[in-house]
Amino acid sequence: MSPVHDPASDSDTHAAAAVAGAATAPAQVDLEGAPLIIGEHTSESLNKSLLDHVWRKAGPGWWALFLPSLAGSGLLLTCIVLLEWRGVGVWGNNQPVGWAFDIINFVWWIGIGHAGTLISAILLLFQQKWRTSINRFAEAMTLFAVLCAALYPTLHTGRPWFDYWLLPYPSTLGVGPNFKSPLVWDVFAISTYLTVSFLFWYVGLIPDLAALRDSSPTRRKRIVYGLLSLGWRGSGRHWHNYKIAYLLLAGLSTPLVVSVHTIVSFDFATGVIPGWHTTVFPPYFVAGAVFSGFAMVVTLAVPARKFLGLRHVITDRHLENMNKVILATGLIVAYGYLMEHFVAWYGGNEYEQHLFFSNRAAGPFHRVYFLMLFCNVVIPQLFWFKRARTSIAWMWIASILINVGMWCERFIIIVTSLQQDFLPSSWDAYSPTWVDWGMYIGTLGFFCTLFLLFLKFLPAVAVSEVKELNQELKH
Amino acid sequence: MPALFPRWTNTVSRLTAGLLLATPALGIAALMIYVRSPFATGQFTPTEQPIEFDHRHHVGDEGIDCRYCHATVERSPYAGVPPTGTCMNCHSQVWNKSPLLAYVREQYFSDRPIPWARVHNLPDFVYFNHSIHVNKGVGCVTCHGRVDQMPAVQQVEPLTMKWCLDCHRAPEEHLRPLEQITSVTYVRQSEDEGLRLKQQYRVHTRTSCTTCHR
Amino acid sequence: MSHRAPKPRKLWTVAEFASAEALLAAVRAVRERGHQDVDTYSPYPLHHGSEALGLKKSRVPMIAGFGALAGVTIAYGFMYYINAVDFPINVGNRLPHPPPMFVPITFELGVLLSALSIFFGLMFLSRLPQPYHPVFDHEAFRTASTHGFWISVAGAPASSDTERLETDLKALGGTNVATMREETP
Amino acid sequence: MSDHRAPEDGFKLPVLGNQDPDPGPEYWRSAEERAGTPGYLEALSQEFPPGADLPPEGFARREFLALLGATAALAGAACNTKPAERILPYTRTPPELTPGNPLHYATAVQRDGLATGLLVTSWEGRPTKVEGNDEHPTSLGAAGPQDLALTMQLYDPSRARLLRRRGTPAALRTFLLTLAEELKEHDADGGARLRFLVEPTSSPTVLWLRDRIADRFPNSKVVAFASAGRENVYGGTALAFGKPYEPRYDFSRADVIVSLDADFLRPEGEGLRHARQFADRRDPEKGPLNRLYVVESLLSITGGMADHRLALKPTEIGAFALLLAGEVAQVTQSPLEAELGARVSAYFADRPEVLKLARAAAKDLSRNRAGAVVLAGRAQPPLVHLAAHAINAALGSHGRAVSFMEPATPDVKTGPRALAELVAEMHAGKVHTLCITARNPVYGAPADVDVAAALEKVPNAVYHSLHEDETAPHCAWFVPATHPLESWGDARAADGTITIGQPLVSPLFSGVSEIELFAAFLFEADRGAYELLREYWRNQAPAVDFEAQWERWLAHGVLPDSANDPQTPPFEWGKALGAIALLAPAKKGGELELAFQADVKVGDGRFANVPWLQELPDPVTKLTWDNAALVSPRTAARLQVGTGDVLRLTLRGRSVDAPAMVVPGQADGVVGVALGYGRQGSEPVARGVGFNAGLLRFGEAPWFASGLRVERVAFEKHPLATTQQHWVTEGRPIALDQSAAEYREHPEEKTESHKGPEPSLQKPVEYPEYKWGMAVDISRCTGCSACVTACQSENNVPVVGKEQVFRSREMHWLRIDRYFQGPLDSPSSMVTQPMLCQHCEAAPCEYVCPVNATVHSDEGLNEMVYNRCVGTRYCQNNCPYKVRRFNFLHFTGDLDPLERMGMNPDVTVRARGVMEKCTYCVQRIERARIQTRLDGRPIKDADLKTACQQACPTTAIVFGNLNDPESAVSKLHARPRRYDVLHELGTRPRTTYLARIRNPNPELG
Repeated sequence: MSPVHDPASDSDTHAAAAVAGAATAPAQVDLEGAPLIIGEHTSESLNKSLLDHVWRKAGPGWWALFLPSLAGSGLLLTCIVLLEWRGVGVWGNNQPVGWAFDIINFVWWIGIGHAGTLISAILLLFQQKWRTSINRFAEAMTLFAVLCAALYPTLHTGRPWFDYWLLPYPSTLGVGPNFKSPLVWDVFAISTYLTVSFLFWYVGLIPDLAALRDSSPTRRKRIVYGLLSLGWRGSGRHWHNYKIAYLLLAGLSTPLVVSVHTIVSFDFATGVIPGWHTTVFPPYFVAGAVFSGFAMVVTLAVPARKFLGLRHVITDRHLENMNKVILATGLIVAYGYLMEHFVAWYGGNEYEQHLFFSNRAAGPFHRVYFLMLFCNVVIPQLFWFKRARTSIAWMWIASILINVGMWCERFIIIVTSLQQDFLPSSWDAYSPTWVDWGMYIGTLGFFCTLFLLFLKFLPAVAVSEVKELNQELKH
Repeated sequence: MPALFPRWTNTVSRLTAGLLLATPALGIAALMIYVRSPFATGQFTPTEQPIEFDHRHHVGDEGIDCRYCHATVERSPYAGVPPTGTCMNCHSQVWNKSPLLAYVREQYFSDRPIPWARVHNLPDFVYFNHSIHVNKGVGCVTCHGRVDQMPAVQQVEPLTMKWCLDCHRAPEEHLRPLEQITSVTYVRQSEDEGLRLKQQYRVHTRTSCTTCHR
Repeated sequence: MSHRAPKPRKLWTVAEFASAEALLAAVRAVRERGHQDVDTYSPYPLHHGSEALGLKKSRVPMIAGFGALAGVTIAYGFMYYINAVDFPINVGNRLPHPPPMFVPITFELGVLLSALSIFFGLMFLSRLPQPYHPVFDHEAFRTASTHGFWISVAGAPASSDTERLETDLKALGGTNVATMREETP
Repeated sequence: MSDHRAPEDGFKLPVLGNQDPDPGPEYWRSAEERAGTPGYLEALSQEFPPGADLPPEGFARREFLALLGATAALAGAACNTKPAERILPYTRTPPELTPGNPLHYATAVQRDGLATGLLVTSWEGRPTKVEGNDEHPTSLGAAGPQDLALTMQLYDPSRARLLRRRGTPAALRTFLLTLAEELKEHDADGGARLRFLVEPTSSPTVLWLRDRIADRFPNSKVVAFASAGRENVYGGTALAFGKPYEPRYDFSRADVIVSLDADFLRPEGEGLRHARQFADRRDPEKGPLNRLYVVESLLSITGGMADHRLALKPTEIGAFALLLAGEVAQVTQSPLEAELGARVSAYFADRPEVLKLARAAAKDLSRNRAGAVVLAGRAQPPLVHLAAHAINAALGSHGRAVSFMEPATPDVKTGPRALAELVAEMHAGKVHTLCITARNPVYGAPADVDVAAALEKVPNAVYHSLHEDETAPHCAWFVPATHPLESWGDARAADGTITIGQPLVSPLFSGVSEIELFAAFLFEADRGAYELLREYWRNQAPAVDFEAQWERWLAHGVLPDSANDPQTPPFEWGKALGAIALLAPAKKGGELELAFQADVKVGDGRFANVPWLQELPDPVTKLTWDNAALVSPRTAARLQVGTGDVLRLTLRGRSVDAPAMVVPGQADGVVGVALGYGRQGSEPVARGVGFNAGLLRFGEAPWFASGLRVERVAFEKHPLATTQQHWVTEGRPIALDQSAAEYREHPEEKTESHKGPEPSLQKPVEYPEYKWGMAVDISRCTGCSACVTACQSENNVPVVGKEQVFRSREMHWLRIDRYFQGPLDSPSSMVTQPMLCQHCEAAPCEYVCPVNATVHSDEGLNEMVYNRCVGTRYCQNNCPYKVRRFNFLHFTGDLDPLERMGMNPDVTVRARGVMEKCTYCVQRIERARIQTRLDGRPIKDADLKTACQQACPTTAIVFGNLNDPESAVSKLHARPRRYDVLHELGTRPRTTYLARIRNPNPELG
């Protein structure tokens, strides 16, 4: 047997549980009440209900969302052109504050990117059956978020046309990158993360692409999906390697997720600046990433399941579980904040103390600071109550607030730390320009564009996995 | 009914996939080769000058020392392109009617410079100093090649940073006695000569960035 | 597994079954009758499917392992060469060769190459991309990826045993039974 | 590099060569005469000046092309593409010139008519860098910001290019001929209607010409005018001794100094010498410290150095002088009378601190009679100066720390009074021809002296200036002046020492020098300045070989023993006592007062068009690209205004709008304004920067006036671009200071915890050969900012403009941090700390750079490799000292070709998107290294100075090799006062500081 735990192998126990569950209420599993799949389904009906939106014409709702997103992407392009034409000066960055929106948004997007892999990989390894109907979704989100994230470090340099100097290649200069710099670590972390998430996502997609191929109404669509599915036949021999390959990718992604945001946190933790030079960063960045990632999944899943009619597979149970994760990671983040401040006070370092107690709490950006605390520490606490966990409206608002809060967190970490460091003479103000905002809104638009295209042309849930789950439940 | 795709699509699709993977790799490799090629370094392209000055004749036949024209090479960062006056030193006596030199005389008497074309062109952020190299036993030929065999002077060395570094890391390969500094034909006498001269001239080359970049 | 090197104009007999159980039963039966070149097709992996087909342990993990190993070695190799051997520069008084600082990239590249080798390993082992396959000739076979459970038995082009095979499959509960002839290469 | 003298083999001009009296046909001054039509001249005025579009001979060498191409190069374009680059050699190389090696020429520049000796670096005829001439008695090797900015002024593209008659271009010859005609008429009445309004000068040749003009036109008059001149100083000595003298203060002998509103450390003219001598007495390891009491209204850098400082309204300074005189009389036996003080002690009765300080200071003075110096500032009326002289005389420091000399310039009356008389004459139509060499009188004259209107009454006004400024349009003739760096001349230092000023480059535009202009009134203009100068000096010099002597004079930049001898004229007590008594204040002045000061950066406005100086942060306020109405925190509170609010200042019916700025340490009830801003001339840079404070200046109150009314202009804000927002150290150990007493007790008490090795995992790297390091003595540093400009000039540091400074993107590699101590509304003291790259051995910026663009050299330099930098700004974020500067935009992109000529060819011009910072002037290190290695000897202190070190008037900055136990820097590093900023971070900085030592009077505890 493969070293990795094979979900298929112990389906019996699940089947048993399913039977037990079936006795009381049909089509339920686990001790939890709420079902993972609502109603009686056959593979065929699932196939229809989950794939039909691909064949349907895009409705006004979709266009209403798509066109603004497209406009946003346009704005992004404009800002990028301006940036390359005039230089980094079009942003608000200045002498003490060398990094601002560029790196804030980078970290923010990367953080959002984390939920996808986490849901897919870790939950798969942990045999969390409830992952199946949301993982595809989350993976897509990851992919697009990481794309947006990757834009920033690439473009934030003064001379992006020389970015390739960060890569090790046989140069006629005889000088290579400095591998002691966390920025070089970033290059490898981000590119690896992007590639692996793509592979993971695509490998998962192949059987569904085959399904799309075979249920295409027209020949042209058949050909397109046929090529994309690489001629997948669902042969027993395919599945034989596929299962283990997928598991292994999951196994790889799990440490990868942790490593990526750890490395991102090193960008700051390896610095000497008060507020950056902190050992608590890696765990608390990872937690924060998952925190914001899950929030983003909720933000997207709630409307998506409505518009695509996926309520029967993305059930309240899924959402509630995600809210539980949000609560848990939220607590870790809160602990992170607490530790930072405690260490600053207990360590008795005057620079740290100034930063945390005078600058952040009472400095020029104290509003952002308290907004951050409110969104990231107060808001999630409501998820202690089942009512809050299960109320669609509430969780949607909360998830958005949390994303805002996490953005504020990065702002606070980067801007306030740089703004007032060691020598008071170099302290100065920071204010973003319209280009800063433009690029941020632009990436949001770009993200939505990609995501909407994904929803339109690809199965939003892992169909074959749901079928498998469905059949298991039916046993 | 026949399948959607005919059989040949298998081969084609696999080939395409393979190709897609290969392109970036090949592209990078090609680029690496290009930047080392004379196309990129500008080697071996004889440069046309406003007048047909022939180093073969002046250096080879007449055996004029490099320093006669490039006079400041020993005390300035720049070897110095000779003032037109230097040409006239001889050519007011010899060939003073030659049509080939008409332009030189014209410029000289109208007190206008001769716009020579630069052959060895380092990037502007590189500060190369001739005097120290020449005074520490790096011969002209080492970098400029056998100008006595060039009708029109051309760049023979790549002049890439790596090329500079190689010499700065092992100068002994290229040192010669000071009295032979401008010789185009000198061949080193013994194996250990380089090391000996390195001791004698107290050559200690540096690879710190600011040695050349300021 | 002879379908790896397709012999010219092989015959493929396919049949659809109502359920995974029925399919697996049929597979066992057909294999007992001495047919080696048997395969199943299903929208999702069948439990005990691999055992039923008698497949050997997958080689993907091994490939992944090699990929990871390669990644780790390459990563540490070039970092060590560039920073410590080729041009050791004094950077903020740090060591030219600081193992801890080389860990992140070593890890990342290990993961990257491993993941890539998994993917391409999978492609190679499953002979993908392969848009054409004889079984696709059968129109009804399209259900294989959506909800149908199919079996295929490939054999030498001798009409007599294909007919017998078809009747056997029908007897085992197979529907949409048909035999496809492979295209000429 | 190290040798500051041109080689001994002849000192011909770098470019002019031996200029023949009649400039040859290649000068377009005469070319223009050939085609004398205005249209043609207009066309000329449009095109680039020679040297911009087509380089003059011997100019377009690789460096120049390098500068032109540097942008492309840095963008990576020139890395492997071959531009069609041309090399233009000389036709005949000047003998003294080695292409590629710079030459240094000695010259001088006048300020208030007094000379400061300079050395100018020239690259193939392009002057690029100004330095002090260490043989010159005023400069002592240092130079002030305005001197250092001369090169940028020289290459100012907006300089006047054409001689104009009523606005239309005219030929020089036309002017000379017309003038000749006019002068014939003046011959009739002996020049009764001929007047000269001149810039005060000490130039012997100019004075010689002026005398000859006076002989020729006995009835003509010469009026000297300077809007911020030293009239009061001479007035004071005139009161004291019957005739004007040049007071000379020897601060190396001064033990106790009381400054009455005298900013004697200001980095210009004699201030350079004062600063050096003063600083030498602030060094506890070098002997007893002096003690400085400063009584002033606006906070000056001198006030920042004070051990005891008192902020009084400008009108009260005189009263304090009287008080002090009285106190001195009480403690010493002298002609001074004790009751003098009694008359004012009542006035100060409610301010015990004033009385206390006066008494303590008096005691202190009387304890050190020989070394007692009381001096008054140029803004104070002659009476205050008289009081100061009286006290010095009473204490007997005359002839010791204080002496007197013949004024080097006869133009001692430069104030509004003389000007007003002239203007009256002009109004009355008594002036037909007026020759103006004074700097911009229309702008500089007091508001009640309307020069502009008067000029309309003058049919034949000739204005001679560098720019077509406010005065130009009102004059019949405008004659473009040559820049000091492009014209022959001579001048005398305050002590009379003579310097021959030699040009560094032939006039870029059709300039006429002052000498040539005056010569025109003698029909000798065509002889040229060089000829006239040599004629004058040939007559002066003893018969012996003149040429050799001349060469020596030029080489050294000074005429040996040409200084006047110090004298001690008898103090006329009789008149003095009565006069001083007049200083007693009539009534209690409760109302607001307005105090003017000549700006430290742009002076009286003559430097307003120099971007370097506009962007130079004011030493005290750190304000750039503006002047402001400075108010003390308490006054601001009373007026309910904050920094940036717009105030309407009204004085005697005239009003000006000015942005308020709250400045600690300023006297309450005083609004301080800097002159020299709000220019309306044709200078594009100066135009519209700040407001014209001169509009509130009146003839009889040129420096301060009471009765000011201030109201706030509602809803109006004016953003002020300051380079330092936060003015206190938050109690952090950054700029350490300590009293002399404490220091004597435990020298290392303050500093011991801020030096020495810090535990580290990394083994420190060894630096066997050279180990460069710097020591900055903040006990000497006055914050004068000369180093900032020097650095800017040496390292091609770009100017970014007000908006970018406001966004905090200024590019100065070297900034001067200024911290106040004590409560902000009445700070106890001010500390200035030059902050530049610390070249940390364990630099936090280095290990975070992903591309190895900032790394360590084998000599411990923190190298910044521009061409490798991709611009992640990570290094800047991680620099604890925040001394790295990023090119956020293409700051060097839109440089005029003319401005490019001022660039230092040894330093890369940085393009957009790269980081830069202090390099310890590595280009100088490398030059020195190569030179010394050619000579086969090690680099010593004498071979190498950084630009900031060279400029520093107080020698507060010392650079050198830490491996050499003999080097000055390693000795300083061993001093007990030495400490590292942010030592606890373990960065091991190579730039270390010496704590400031204060010497407070124990009686004032």
